Amino acid sequence: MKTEIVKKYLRLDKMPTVWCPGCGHGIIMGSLLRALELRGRSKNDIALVSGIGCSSRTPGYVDVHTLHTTHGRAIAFATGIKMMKPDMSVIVVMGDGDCAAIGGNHFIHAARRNMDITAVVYNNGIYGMTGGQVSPTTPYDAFATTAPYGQMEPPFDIVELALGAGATYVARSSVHNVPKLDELIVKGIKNNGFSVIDVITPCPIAYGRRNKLTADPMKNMQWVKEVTVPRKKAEEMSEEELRGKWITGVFRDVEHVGLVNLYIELEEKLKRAKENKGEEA
Amino acid sequence: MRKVMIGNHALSYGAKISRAQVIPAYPITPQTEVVELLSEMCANGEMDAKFIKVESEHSAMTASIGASATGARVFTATSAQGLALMHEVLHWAVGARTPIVMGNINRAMAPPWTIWTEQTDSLAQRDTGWMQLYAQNSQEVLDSVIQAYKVAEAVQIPAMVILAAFVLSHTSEAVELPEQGKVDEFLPPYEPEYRIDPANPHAFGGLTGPDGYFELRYQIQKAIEDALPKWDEVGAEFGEVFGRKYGLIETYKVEDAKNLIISSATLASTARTAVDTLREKGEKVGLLRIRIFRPFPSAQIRSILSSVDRAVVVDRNISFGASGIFYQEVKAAVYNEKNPPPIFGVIAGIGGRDVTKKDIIDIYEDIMRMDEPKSDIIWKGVRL
Amino acid sequence: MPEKTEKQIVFDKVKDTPPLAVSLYTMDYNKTGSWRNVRPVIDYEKCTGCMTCWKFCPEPAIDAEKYEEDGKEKYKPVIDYEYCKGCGICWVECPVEGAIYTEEEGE
Amino acid sequence: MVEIRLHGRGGQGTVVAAKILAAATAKEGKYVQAFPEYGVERRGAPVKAFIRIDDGIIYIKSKIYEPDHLVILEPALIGVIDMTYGLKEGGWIVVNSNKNPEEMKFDGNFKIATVPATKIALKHHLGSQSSPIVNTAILGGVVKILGLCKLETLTETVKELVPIKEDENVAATLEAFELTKGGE
Repeated sequence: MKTEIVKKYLRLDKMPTVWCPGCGHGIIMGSLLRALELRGRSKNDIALVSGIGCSSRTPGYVDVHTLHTTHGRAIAFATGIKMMKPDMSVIVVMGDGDCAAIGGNHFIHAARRNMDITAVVYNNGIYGMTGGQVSPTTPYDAFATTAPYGQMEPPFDIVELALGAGATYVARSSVHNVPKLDELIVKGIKNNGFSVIDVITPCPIAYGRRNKLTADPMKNMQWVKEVTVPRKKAEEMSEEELRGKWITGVFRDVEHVGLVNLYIELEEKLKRAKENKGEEA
Repeated sequence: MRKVMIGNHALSYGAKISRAQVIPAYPITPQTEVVELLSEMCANGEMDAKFIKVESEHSAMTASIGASATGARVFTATSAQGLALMHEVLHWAVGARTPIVMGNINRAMAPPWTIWTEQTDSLAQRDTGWMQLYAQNSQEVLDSVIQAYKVAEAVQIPAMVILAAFVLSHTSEAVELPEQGKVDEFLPPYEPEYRIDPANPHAFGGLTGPDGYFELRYQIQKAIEDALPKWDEVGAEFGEVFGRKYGLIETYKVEDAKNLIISSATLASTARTAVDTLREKGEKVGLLRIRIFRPFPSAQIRSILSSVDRAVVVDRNISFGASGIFYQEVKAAVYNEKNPPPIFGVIAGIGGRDVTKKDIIDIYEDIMRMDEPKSDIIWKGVRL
Repeated sequence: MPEKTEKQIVFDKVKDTPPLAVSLYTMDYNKTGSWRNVRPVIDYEKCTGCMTCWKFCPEPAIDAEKYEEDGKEKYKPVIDYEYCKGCGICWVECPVEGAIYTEEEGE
Repeated sequence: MVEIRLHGRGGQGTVVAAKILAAATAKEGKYVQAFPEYGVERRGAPVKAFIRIDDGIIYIKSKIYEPDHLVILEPALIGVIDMTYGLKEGGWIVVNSNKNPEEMKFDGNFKIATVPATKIALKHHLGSQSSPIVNTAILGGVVKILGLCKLETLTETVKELVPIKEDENVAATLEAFELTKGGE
């Protein structure tokens, strides 16, 4: 099953990817492809939309309908697609800056409206493409080119943000726990409302090198393991122990019809009402 | 003190030496080195300034306006998509008369995605009221930031110092760092007449009906026109103090020129070497480099064009549906002259395609063979 | 920055218009008293000086006037009829029956 | 005007090499331009850098198509990608290699010089085993073969511009200057 997925879903002529050695993005893309295979839908029924940054190079490599849009606006583009193609699976891949900085407004509104699209956030806590600037999820005290003496701003918790704004499926995993990641993405795509999967992934070159992890992929992967804590275990840990950690697992999984499908239901209801009136008249 | 640096860092040092006090910025290729160096200098105390990591370019300009409205000297920098995202508040900065100086790295607009140079991103902002300066090398970039603050703060209109992506932004050249003491004399602290001041509270930007709006906008146009002689004055004064003279335009071998090459920024710089070669072949050709695009130096362009037989404008931009933008403005400047020379419009180097000395020579020889301009666009380098 | 003035300034020519939209005068001249049909009147016999009306008045068109009474500083509400819009919040919120009553405009 | 093109791999310090050489020659009063191949650099991917050195202001602002000399920081690229395109007849090719110049084969009439830059870099712990930083070493060879500036100016500039391990980098430059073959 392994190699067939690669051949079926990857645009092999676009290989190799642009991602640096040891970057976690390729792992997330692999997980996404397996999720698509498990969902079993035709490639023509899938749209993959991205913004700008290393994460957003993903659609270039995947053989479905793909859109590489402007920085932070992937969700807005995806909303347009979903509205006109309601039965397509519309998946958005974004970086942490893409999703929570320049695109933050679109993110929280998509959650509030329960827009039926799936958002996979490649969360490496840095702007990698442009060389390592601070992003909204850069850990407190971490170093970046625009925080040469340590980041003084506390980071966003993408999960809390999504929960607060009303997303109906919210989960987090990491590239260190790939089986779990596969499962979460599948459930996210299946959810009929706004799904958010926050994925902790390392950036050895821009983040690792500046934060005592060196560019060594193994040290960076080890760091991912250390900063992610499953929900059950987190419940027994003190606030102090949880500082700087990302809690993984499913945080919300409720069934609400997504906005687009609500529109469709309304349309059908009105059509039926008109027809009935037509018969009576 | 002479230091080899990339164009981006010339911008950062320009802001530092001009004692910028607030720097709200968002990273975008190819501008990142500008803000990284500034963030470093703010953090290590080399600059007595606040670096604000904002969440997008729209916030970068909005925060700049807020800071400038309190009377602080503000610097920011961006490029292409980022500059476009600022558009709404670029207008606001002019209406609020906040003399912000911004570095813009010329980069072509998407889609398709590109990081290479083209002037359409900044030229597309030509109606917002921002003054626009196109630099041809890194020394001019640094020097222009200082001059831009002096002019901007005199007329209370913001200004962009614009340089080409990679051709300047990432190219290292030797740059003379002006001496801080002399710069402090040349560029005194910013003291605006109107500012947000708790001791003297006022409401800014209020609703203004048709009875008052026209007079306010008229004053903006007046202020930008007043900047025309100011750029030459400040450029000349800069020459006296620092030994490098600047002005609205720069001419090269035009005294006896029969034909003129008109261009801007790094294209004009390369064109200068083409003029030398053409002169060796006996061609009576000169170069007019337009340094300040807004306010547009129409009068000086008219006087130079009055004595030539024909001119070719080389644009690294395009106003879709019309033509090159410098071409439009040059043609418009001479339209009402008694017998303006024929003006040819060439578009080259779009999306960062390289424009060599030989390309400029070919352009010149092509237009010399034509008896008159037959179209508004002569394409150079596109594979038809 | 020219000094603020009480009266309304009319910007006639460009030369006396500030370079940017900035408020140089007060809106005090804009007397909103003419907006009301019914006006509140305070019966100082009943008014206990609790200043509830003063707190609630949205304009604010009720001033807190200080006065001395057997050595103690006290306040009483005074309605500024030039600006009171007659919205009624003061007489509805007043805790003392009849301390604020209403009159038709023009009586 | 002298035009040089450098070939290397992302992360080897190819772009920094051009910048150091520019800064060194500028220190001796020259006018310079140093720029990378304008593209998306990635660690490990082939990278090019360029440098122009002249006595007056350099007005040309376009790429270099016919360099006078070539510097190859990554010998593994030889035969993998064509690197001699546009190189002027009789130009020097300074290669990071343990071999002797005669053993190097390039089709075209070029002068070859070799510098064991990787060996020197690893000896002085510059970069890591998997990606050694060879730029300051190879510059020692470049200055020996092409002149361009005094060795002291180069080492002085190396000391100023390298982010870390100033002394090791200077030592690498000096050692490379000695071990360069081909200038006889």
